[in-house]
Amino acid sequence: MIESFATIDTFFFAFGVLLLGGFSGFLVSRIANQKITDMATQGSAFIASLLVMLFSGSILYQGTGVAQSFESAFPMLSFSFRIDGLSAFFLLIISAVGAMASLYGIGYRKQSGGHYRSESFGFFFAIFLAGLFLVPAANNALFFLVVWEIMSLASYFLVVSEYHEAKNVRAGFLYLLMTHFGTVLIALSFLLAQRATGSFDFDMWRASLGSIDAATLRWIYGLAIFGFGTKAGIIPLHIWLPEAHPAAPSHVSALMSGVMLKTAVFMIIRFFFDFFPGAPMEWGLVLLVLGSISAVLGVLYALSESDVKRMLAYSSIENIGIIFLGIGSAVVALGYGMEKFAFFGLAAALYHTMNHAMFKSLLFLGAGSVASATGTRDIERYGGLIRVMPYTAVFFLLGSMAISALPPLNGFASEWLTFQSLFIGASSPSILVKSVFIGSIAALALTGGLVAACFVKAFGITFLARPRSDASRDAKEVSFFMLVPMGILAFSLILFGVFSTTVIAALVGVVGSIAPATGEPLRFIFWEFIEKRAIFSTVLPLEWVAIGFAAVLASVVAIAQWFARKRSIAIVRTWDCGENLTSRTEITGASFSRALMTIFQGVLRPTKQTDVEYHDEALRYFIKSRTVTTDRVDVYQDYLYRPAQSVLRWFGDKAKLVQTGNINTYLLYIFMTLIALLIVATK
Amino acid sequence: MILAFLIIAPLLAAIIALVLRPRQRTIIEGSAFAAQLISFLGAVNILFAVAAGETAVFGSWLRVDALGAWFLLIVSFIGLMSVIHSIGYLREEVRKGIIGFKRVRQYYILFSIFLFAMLLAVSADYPILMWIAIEATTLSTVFLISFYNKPSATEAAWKYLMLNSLGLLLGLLGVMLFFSLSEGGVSGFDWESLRLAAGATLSPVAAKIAFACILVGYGTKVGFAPMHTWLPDGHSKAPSPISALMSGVLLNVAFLAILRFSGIVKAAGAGDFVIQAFLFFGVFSVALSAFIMFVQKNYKRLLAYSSIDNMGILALGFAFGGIGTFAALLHTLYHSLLKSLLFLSAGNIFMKYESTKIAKVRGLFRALPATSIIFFGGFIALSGLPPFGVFMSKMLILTAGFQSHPIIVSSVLILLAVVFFGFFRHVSEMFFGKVPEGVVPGESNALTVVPIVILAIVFIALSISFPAPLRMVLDQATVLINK
Amino acid sequence: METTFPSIVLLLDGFSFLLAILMHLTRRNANLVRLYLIQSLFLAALLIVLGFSLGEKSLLWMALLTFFVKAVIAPVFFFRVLRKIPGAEISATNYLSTPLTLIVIMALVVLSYSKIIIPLGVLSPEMLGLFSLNLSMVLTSIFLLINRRGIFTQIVGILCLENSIVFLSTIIGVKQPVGLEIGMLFDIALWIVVAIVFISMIHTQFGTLSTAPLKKLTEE
Amino acid sequence: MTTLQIIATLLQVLFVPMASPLIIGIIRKVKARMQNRDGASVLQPYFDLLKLFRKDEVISEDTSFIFRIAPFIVFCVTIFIGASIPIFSLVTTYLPSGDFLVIMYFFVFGTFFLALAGMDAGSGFGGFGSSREMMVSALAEGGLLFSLLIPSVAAETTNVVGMVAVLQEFSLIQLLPIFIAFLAFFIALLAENSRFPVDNPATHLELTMIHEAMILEYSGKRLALLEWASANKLLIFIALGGNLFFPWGIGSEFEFLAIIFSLGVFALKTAGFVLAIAVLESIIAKFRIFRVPDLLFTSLVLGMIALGIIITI
Repeated sequence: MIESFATIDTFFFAFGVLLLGGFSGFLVSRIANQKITDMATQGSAFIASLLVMLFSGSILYQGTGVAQSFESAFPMLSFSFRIDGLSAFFLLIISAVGAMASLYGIGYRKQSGGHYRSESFGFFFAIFLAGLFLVPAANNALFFLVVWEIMSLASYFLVVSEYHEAKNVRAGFLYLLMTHFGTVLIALSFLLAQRATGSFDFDMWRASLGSIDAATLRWIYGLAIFGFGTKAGIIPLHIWLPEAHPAAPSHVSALMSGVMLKTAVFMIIRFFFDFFPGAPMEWGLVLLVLGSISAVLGVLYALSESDVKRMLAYSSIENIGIIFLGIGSAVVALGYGMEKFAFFGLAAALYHTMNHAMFKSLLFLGAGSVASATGTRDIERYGGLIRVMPYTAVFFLLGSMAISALPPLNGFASEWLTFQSLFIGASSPSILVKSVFIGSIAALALTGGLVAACFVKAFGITFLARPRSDASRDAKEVSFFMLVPMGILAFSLILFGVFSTTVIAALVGVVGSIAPATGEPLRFIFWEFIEKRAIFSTVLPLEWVAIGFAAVLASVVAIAQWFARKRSIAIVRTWDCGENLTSRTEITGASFSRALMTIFQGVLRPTKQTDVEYHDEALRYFIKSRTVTTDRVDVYQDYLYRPAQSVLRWFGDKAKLVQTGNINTYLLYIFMTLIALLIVATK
Repeated sequence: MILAFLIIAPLLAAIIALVLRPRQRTIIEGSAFAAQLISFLGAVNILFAVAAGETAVFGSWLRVDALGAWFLLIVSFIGLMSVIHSIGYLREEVRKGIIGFKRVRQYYILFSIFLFAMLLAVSADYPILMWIAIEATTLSTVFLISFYNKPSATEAAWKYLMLNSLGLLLGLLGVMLFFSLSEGGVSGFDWESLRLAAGATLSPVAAKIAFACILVGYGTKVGFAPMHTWLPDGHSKAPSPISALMSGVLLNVAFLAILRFSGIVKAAGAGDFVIQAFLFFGVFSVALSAFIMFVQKNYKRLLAYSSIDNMGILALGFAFGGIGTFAALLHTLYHSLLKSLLFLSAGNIFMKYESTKIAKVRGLFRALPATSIIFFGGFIALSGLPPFGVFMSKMLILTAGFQSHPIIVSSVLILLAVVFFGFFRHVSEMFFGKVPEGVVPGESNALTVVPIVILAIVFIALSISFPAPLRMVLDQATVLINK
Repeated sequence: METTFPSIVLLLDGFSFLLAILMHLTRRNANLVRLYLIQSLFLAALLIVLGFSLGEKSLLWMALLTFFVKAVIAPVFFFRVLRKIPGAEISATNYLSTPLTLIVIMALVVLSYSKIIIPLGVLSPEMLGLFSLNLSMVLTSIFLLINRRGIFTQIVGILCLENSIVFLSTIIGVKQPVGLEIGMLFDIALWIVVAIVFISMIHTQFGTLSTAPLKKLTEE
Repeated sequence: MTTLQIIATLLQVLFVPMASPLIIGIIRKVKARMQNRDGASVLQPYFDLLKLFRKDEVISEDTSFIFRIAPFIVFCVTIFIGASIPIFSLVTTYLPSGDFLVIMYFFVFGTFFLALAGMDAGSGFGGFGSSREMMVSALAEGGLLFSLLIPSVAAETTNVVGMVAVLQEFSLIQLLPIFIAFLAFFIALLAENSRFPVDNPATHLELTMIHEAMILEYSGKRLALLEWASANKLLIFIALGGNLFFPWGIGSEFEFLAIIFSLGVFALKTAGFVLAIAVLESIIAKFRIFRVPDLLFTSLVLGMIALGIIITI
C-alpha cells in the first residue's frame, strides 16, 4: 500500500493540487470573502504538503528512489527529477513544515489583521512551496537554478506582501539582492562544473568522479560554499536574514527560516558528498571555522535583539553554524578516508537540520501568534502573556527548551551528536586540524550556554511576570487553526528527542544512501535501522533518561505534596520593599542581556547614548526626563557592504563622465574607435 | 510577392496619411494599423515558408532567408504592437492638448516610413540597398525624436542625426571597400556573391579593414559603447512607442547588417578578428551600461542603457559562436519583446506622472496596477531571473563562452549582477511607496495597456516553448551564421 | 581592373583633397559652401571623365545627377539659409588653433599613407596612392566634423565626407546598379533637406548656429 | 539480585540527598571556626529543611505555574544525576544516564527553570538574579565541558562511570593533563554552585547576590527543595571532582567491605573539597561581577590546553 505512494506521480499530483489552489485564490476572492480565500489557498497548500510527506515518507520507508526526466524547449535544460534518500529526507522536512505553516496560515491573516490580499499571497505561497519541493528533486543544474530562483523570487514577493511599510520593501530588496548575489556564485560554480564535465546533468557530475583537476575543483567548492552560504546565512553573508524574516508574515518566516535555509545545506552536502566527493579535508576546516563564527556571533546578536522575530532570525544563523560544524567534521573525516565518522558527522548535521526545522518553525509560529495578539514585535512591550495565552506559552516554552538543547528534547539529541562528531575530530594527529576542532568544541559549548540565556530572556520577558503594556494585558489566545500546528510541532519535539536513537539510526541509513561508495540510488531500508539502533541506544539512551526523570519527578512531587498536605498557600503580592511595583520595576529584555553584552562588547560593539532633559536648562539640578538609547554598531554594513556600494557608485559617477553632452566629443569617440580598429586590423 | 506587399504596405499607409486631411484621424490610425497587421501576417506567412525550406524572393533585390525571416517577424510584430500603443498614446496626448492633429498625422507618416525602411533593410538582398534603407530609418526617425519640439528634444535629434550619419557613411565606406577589395571583383551585387568573392579572393587584412569600418559604422547604430552616446538621449526624448521601436527593433536591424558582414569576413578567413572585436565591444558595452545604470536617475535612460547592455550580451553571444549564436538569436527575440514592453509601459508611466525622473515616480503599483505589474515582471525577466526565457538565453551564451573565455564570462556574470542591482534599486523604489499628489490612480487608456499585455503573454508563451516553425527558422539561422 | 587613368583624374582628386583641407581653414560659411560646391563639381567632372574613358553610360547619368543634387540644389538651399538667418555667415570657431589643425591633418595623412593600407596588395601601386589620398580625404573631413563648433560646418562636413567616399569608391571602381546609385543620391538629397530644416529649428530654438548650447543632455 | 545489591542501589540513589545538607553544615562550621566563631551544629541544615517543610507557603499573585514547578524540576534534576554518577561503587551506578553531556545539560535544564522562576514573580531582584545566573552558567559551561571532556577522551567513553573504571588503571604521568583539567573543573564548580568568589551563598544584599536573588520569592517547601537542591548539586560536583580526577578507591564489585572502604575513601575526598572551599571562602573576597568572566574564561582556556595535551600524548 505504501509502495503505491512511492511513485513520482504522487509528487506531480501534489504540484497539481498546489498550483490549482494557488490560482484558485483569484477566482475564489471574486465570489467569496478573504477568509474563504485563505481557506482555499492555504488549505490546498496543506493538502499538497501532506501528499509530498506521504510521497517522501514512503520513499524512505520503501528504500528505492525514483527518477524521471522530461525534455525542454531549450538545449542543455532538461526537467529531470531524482529523489533519493537525501532528497526524500529533505522533502519530508520541507513538506512537514510546509503543512504546518499552511495550516497556520489559514487563520493568520485575520488574526494579525494582515494588510495583504490573500489571493496574491496564496498564489506566491503556493509557488514558494512548489519551489521548495522542487529544489531537492531537481537533477539538472539549469533546472535547479530555475527552481532555486523561483523559490527565491516567490519568497521575495511574500516578504514584501505587506509593502505598505517601507521597511518591508527595503528588507525585500536586500533579500533579493543578496540571494541574487549568491545565485551568481552558484551559477559560476555550475558553469565550472559544466566546463569540467561537459554537462549540466547532475548524474554526469556524479559519473565524473575524480576526473576533474584539483584547481577547478577548488573553485567549485569555494564558490558553492559561499554561494549557498549566502542563502544559508552564514556570517558575514547573513545581513538579509534579520531584515527579511521579520518583514514576512510569520508562517512564511517559519518556512524561510525553518526549511529554505536548509535547501542550501542540502546542496552543500550534495556538493561535498554526492557530486564531487573526496574533497581535501581543508574544506572541512573552512566549514568548521565558518560554522563556529556563525554559531557564536549569531547567538550573541540574537541575545542583543529586542525584536522577537529578529532574535529568532539571528538564532537561525547560529543553528546553521551548528549544522555547518557537523558537515565540516564529516568533510574532514571523509578527507581522512574515515567514512564511518563521516556518516556520524553527516547524521549530526541532518539531525540538527531536522530539529531546527521543527523548533524554529514552532518558535516563529509562536512569535507570530504573540505578535499578532499584541500587535507588536518588541518584546519590551510583552509580559504576563502566559496567563492570557496559556497554550501558546507552553508551546513556546517547549520550543525554547528544545533550542536550548535541554534533554530529553530533540535539540539536545542533535547537539549531542554534533559534539560527538567534533570529539572524534579533536583526536586527529595534525595540530592544525586538532586546534580547529578544539576551537569548534569551545564555540559550540559557549553557544549552548548563550542560547539558554537567550531563550530564558525570550520566554521570561515575553510570557512571565506582569504585562508591560496594555497591548499585552488585553491580548487574547489565538485561534484554533494557529494553535493546532504549534501543538503538533511541540509534540514532535518531544517525540524526536525521546526516540532519538531510532532517529539517529534512521539518519545513518539516509546518509548511507548518499555514501560515495554505494552505486544504487538509495540504500535505505526501514527495517535495517531497527537493528542499527541497538548500537546507539547504549550511547544516547534518551528514552531511559526521559522515563527515569519522569519517574523521579512524579515520586518527588507526590512525596512533597503529601508531606506538606496540611500546609496552606497564601497568594499575595510580590514583595515590593514598600514601593508599589509597576511594570516599570520589572527587568527588561535589554537589561537582562546587558551583562552578557558588556562582556562581549568587543564583538558586539554596543553603543549607548543618553539624552537628559532638565526642568531648568540654566541650573541643571532637576531632571525632567532621561532617555537612554542603546544600539549595536553594524560592523558588516559599515565595513563591508557600504564600502562596496560606494565603490560601485564611484565607478558609476566616473562612467557618467563619458556622456559629456558635447557632440564633438561623441564624434571624436567614433573617430578614435575607427582609428584604433584600423590599427588593430592591420597589426 | 507577399514579401513585396508586406514591405510596401506601410509605405501605402504613409501615402494615405499624406493625402488625407489631419482631421480624419481615425482613418489615418486605421490605415497605419492595417498596414502593420498586413506586414505582420505576411511575415508569419514567410516564416512558415522559410521553415518549410524555401526562401522568399522578390526580383533580385529582396530575398529573405532564415535569418531575414527571424528579424522580419520581430520587426513586424513589434511594429504592430507599437502602432496599437501609439493610437492610445497620441489620443491621450491630444486629449491633454499637448499636440495637435497635424502633428498626429505627421507622426503616422513618419512612423509608417520608419517601419517600411526597417522591413526593407531586413529583407534587402543588396548590401547597398540595406544601407539605403537604414539611412532612411535615420532620416525618418529624426523628426520623431524631435517630436515634442522642445529644445532638449531637438538637441537629442541633432546628435542622433549627426552621429548616425557619420556612422552610416563609415558603414558605406566599409561596404564600398568590401566590393572593391576582392581581387577579380564581385560578380553580383548581393550578399551571396559578395560572400563567394570574399571566400575566393578577399585577403584577410583587407576584410579586416573593411569590417572595421562596418563595425564602427553600423555599431554606432547598434549602440555599442563607445559609439552609443546618441542612444540614451534619443530614446529618452522620443515618444515611447518610437523608443520601443528603436530600442526593440532598430538596434537589431543594424545588428543584422553587422552579422551579415561578419559572415563574409569569416568566409575571408579573418573570423578571429570578428570574435575579438565582438568580445571587446560586448564587454565594454556591458560594463559601461552596468555602472551607469547603477547611478541612473531617469527611467527612460535606464531602459536605454539596458538596451546597450543587451546589445553587448548579443555581441558576446555571437562572438562565442556555437550554441552561443543560437542563444544570441533567441536573446534578440526576447530582448525585443521585453524592451518594447518596458518602453511602452514606461510610456504609460510617463503619461501618468508626466516626468521621466525616477525620483518623481512612486507608488506605481497603486497608480497603474496593470502596467506596473507588467513593468516589474518585464524587469525581472529581462535581468535573467528564471523561469523566464532570458535566463536560458543568457545562461546558454555564458555557457558557450565559458569553455574558451572563463575570465571574461565570469566578469560579465558579475557585471550582470551589478546591472541587476542598479536596475532593481530603481524599480523597487518606483514600484512601492506613496503615490505623489496630483496623480490619479487608474490606467489612462485601454489601447495603451492591450499591447503590453499581449507582449507579456507572447513572451511568457515563448519562454515556455516555441512553435515548431519558429524553432526551425531559428536553427537554420544559427547554421547560416555559424557557417 | 583599370590601372591607368588620365592624369586629370589625379588632378581632380588631389584638388578636392586640398578643398577638404581648405574647409578647415575658412571661417566664413559662405566660403564653406563654395568650397563644397567646387568639390562637387570636381566629383561630377571625375565621373564624366571616367564615364568617357571607361565608356560607361551609367557614370554619365550619375555625373548629371550628382551635379544636379550637390552642385545645384544643395548650394541654392544653403545660400538661401545663409541669407535668411542673420549672423550665419561667420562660422563658429575651431577647437584647435589653425597650426594645430594642420598638424593633425598632416598626422592623418601620414596615417592613411602608412602601413594601414600597405597590405592591400589588391591594388596596383598607382591605385594604392589614390586610395591613400582618398582615405586621407575621408579622415580629414571627419576631422572637420570633430574640430568645428558650428552646426553648419558639421553639415557641410558630413556632405564632404560623403563626397570623398564617393570619390574613393569611384576611383577604385565600385560599380552598383544605377537604381541603387540613384537611391543613394536620393538619400543624400533628403538628408540635405532634413539638415536644412534642422538649421532653422535649432536657430529658432537656440538662437544660434553654434553647438555651444547643445550640451544640455548629460547624465545629471 | 541480592539484598546487598538492593541496599547498595538504594544507597546510591539516596546518598546525595541524604548527605548533602551535612556538607553544607560542615562548610559553615569550618568557616565559622576560621572566623573564630563557634558556629551552628553541622546538622543545622537538616533542621532548617525540616522547619521549612513545616511552614506555610506564600506565593506571589503575579506568578505562573512555572514558579510552582520549578523547584521540583530543579530538585529532581539533582536527585536524578546524583543517582547516576559514581560515588562509592561503579556497578550499582552503571545507568545509561551517566553520559557527561547528559549530566551537563540536565544541570542547564535546572538552571533554565530556576532562572525562569526568578523572573516569574516580576520583582527586580529575581530578574537580575536570573540575568546574572544565566551569564555565569553560560560562561561556566565551556570550562565544565572541557574539564569533563578530558577524562572522557582519555578513557574513550562518555559515561562518567565508565571513565572512572578506565582511569583507575592509568599511571600518574598519564593523569597529568587530567589534573590540569581539574583546575578548570574546580573553577566551574565554584561558579555553578554559586560559591565564592563568584557568588556569596550567605548574602542577601541586592547588589551582590545571584542565586539567592532568584529564590527570593520562595518560601515553605519550595524554598526547602531549592536549598536542598543546591546542596545536592554541590555534593554531586564534589563527587564528580573526587572520582573523575582522583579515580582511586572506588569499589568495582559487590562486597560489603569494598563498599565500606570506598565510602571511607569518598568521605576523605569530600572532606578535602569541603576544606578547600571553606578555606577559600574565608581567605578571598567576592569578585566584582564583571571580573567573574575572566575567571571563567581562565577555566575554559585551561580546559582547552589540557585537551590539547591529552590528545598529543
